[in-house]
Amino acid sequence: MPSLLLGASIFVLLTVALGLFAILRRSADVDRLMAVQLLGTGGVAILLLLAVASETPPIVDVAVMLALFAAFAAVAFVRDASGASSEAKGE
Amino acid sequence: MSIASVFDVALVALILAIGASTILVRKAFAAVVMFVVYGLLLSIAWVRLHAVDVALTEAAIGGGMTGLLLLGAVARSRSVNVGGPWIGRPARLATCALCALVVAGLAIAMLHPPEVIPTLAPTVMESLPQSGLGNPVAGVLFVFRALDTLLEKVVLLLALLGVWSLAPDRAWGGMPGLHVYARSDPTLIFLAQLLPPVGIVFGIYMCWVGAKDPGGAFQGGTVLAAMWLLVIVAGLQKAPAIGRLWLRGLLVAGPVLFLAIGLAGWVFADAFLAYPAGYAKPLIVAVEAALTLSIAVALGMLAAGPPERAQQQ
Amino acid sequence: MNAATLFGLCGAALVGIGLYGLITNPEPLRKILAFNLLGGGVFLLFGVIARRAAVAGLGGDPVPQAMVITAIVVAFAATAMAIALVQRLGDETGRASISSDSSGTGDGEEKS
Amino acid sequence: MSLVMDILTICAVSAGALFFLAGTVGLLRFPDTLTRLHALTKVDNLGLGLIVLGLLPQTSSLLAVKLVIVWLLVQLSGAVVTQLIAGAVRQHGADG
Repeated sequence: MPSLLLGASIFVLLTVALGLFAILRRSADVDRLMAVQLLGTGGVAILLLLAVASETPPIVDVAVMLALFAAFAAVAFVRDASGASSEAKGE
Repeated sequence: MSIASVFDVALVALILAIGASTILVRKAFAAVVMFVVYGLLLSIAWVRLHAVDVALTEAAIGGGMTGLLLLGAVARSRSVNVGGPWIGRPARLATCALCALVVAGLAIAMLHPPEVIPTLAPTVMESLPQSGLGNPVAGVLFVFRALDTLLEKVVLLLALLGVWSLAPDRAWGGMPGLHVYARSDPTLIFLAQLLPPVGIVFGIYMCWVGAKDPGGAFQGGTVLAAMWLLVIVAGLQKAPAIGRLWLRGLLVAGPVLFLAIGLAGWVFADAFLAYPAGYAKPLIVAVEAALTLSIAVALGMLAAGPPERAQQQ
Repeated sequence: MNAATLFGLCGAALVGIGLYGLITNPEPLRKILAFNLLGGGVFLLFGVIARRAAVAGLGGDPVPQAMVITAIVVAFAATAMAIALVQRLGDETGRASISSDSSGTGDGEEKS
Repeated sequence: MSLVMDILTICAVSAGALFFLAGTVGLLRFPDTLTRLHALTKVDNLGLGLIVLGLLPQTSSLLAVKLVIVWLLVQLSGAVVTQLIAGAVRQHGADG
C-alpha cells in the first residue's frame, strides 16, 4: 500500500507541475493567482499521501500549514492584482 | 530506481524550474507569485529530508509571510520609476560562468561527503531526556543552544526597530502602511472571520505540541501573525499604531521572560540559561508560550512595514 | 545516488540561480527576491548535511535543523529590513534603483 | 475486511488523482479565466476529497478526524479564494 500511495503522490505532483505550467505561461496577473491555489490544494494532497505512506502523522500538520498560508498568500495576491488597495490609489 | 526517488527527481525538477523562472520572468508581480510557489514546494522537499520542523517554518515564513512582504513592496514600487539598465551580454556570460563555478564547487562538496560524517545527533538524544522534551529540535533550540534562540529574538526586535526608524519623522508612532482592501468585500470578510479562529487554534496547538512533536514557538507565532494580518488586510481591524504600550509590552514580553529565566539559572542551576533539574519542561513551555506571542507580534509588525500615517487622537 | 545527494545538488543549483539573479537584475526588489532564493538553496544544503548525519530513531541531526529554523526567521527579518530600506530610498529619490549613474541619489544613498 | 478497505483506498485515491488530471486538462484547454477557475475548483473539492476519503481506512481514528478537518479547511478557504479571484476578474477583466 505505501508504494501505491507514493505512486499516487507522484501522479498528483506531475499534474500539479503541468497545471502550474499551464497557469504560468499566461500573462494575466489574475491567472497567476490560481497557481498558489492549485499548489495549495495539490501540496496538501501530496503531503497527506506522504504522511500516510510513510506513517509520519506530523506531516499532516505541514499540510494544514500549507493550506492556511496558501489561502493567506492568495488573499494578499488578490489585493494587489485587482489594484484595489487603498494606499496604492491614495498616493 | 525506487518509487520514492522518482518522486524526489520530479520534485527537484519542479523546484529548479520554478526557481529559474522566478529569476527570469519579467514582471515583478509574477516573480513574487513564483517565489511563494517556490516556498511551498521547498516545504515538501523538507518533508522528504525528514525535517518536519523546518518544513512547517518554510511553509509559513518562506511561503506566506515573505510573499506578503514582497507583494506590498511590488505594489508600491509600481508608482516609482523602477529599474536601471540590465548589464550587457558579455557581463551576463561572465556571471553565468561564475555561477556555474559556484554550483560546481558546491556540487562536488555534496557528491563527496566525508568518510566519517560529523553528527551531534547521538549527543542530543543522550541529553534530551534530562530536559523532559520529546522533540530533539525543540531541545536544541531551548536547551542546548538557548543563547542562540534568545539572541534571535533580539535580532527580530532589532530588525523591527530598524524598519520603524525608517519612518518619516511626521509618522513616528503612527500606523504601519500595510495595504488593505479599499472596498469591504463580503467574501473576504467571511474568510477573515472564518480562518482566524481555525488558525489561532492551530497556532496554539503548534506551540503546545512543539515540546513533543514537530512544531514550536516559531511556527505557532507565524500562524498567529498571519491570522492577525489577514484580519487587518480584510479591513475588519486597523493596524495598531506603533506607539501603543501594549504592543511594545507584547514585543518584549517573550525575550524578557526568557532572559529572566536565563539569569535565574545562574542562581538556581549554576549557569546562564541553565534550567534547574526537574523544572526544565514547565519553564521551557512557559518561555515558549510567551515567545509565541512576542514572535507573532514582531513578525506581524515586520510584515506590516514602517509607520506611514500619524496617529489620530 | 541517494535522495540526500539529489537534494544537495538541487540546493547547489538554487544557489547558482539565486546568485545569477542577484548579480544581473538591476531592480532592488528582484535582488532581494533572488537573495531569498539563494538562501533557500543554502538552507537545503544544511538540510542535506543534517539528513546524512541521521542516527537510529532520528530522521536527521537536529542541530543543523534547528539552525535552519533560526536562519529562516532571521532571513525574514532581514528581508523586511531590506524592503523598508528600498522603499525609503524610492520615496526619497523617486526611483527604486541602486545604480550608481543615477543623478540625485546622494540624499537617498546617505540614508541607506 | 482489510482487503475491502484496501480496495476502497485504491479506488478512491485513483479517482481523486484522476480529478487532479481533469483539473489540469481544464487549466490547459479552457479558453478564459473564469472557466479555468471552474476547473480548479473541481480539483479542490473532488480531487482532494476523494484522496482524503481513500486515506481514511489506512489511518488511526484520531488522524482520520484530522484528515477530514484538513479537507474541510481547504474546501472552505478554496471556495472563498476562488470567489475572490473571480471578483478580481469581474472588476478588471482578464485577457485570454
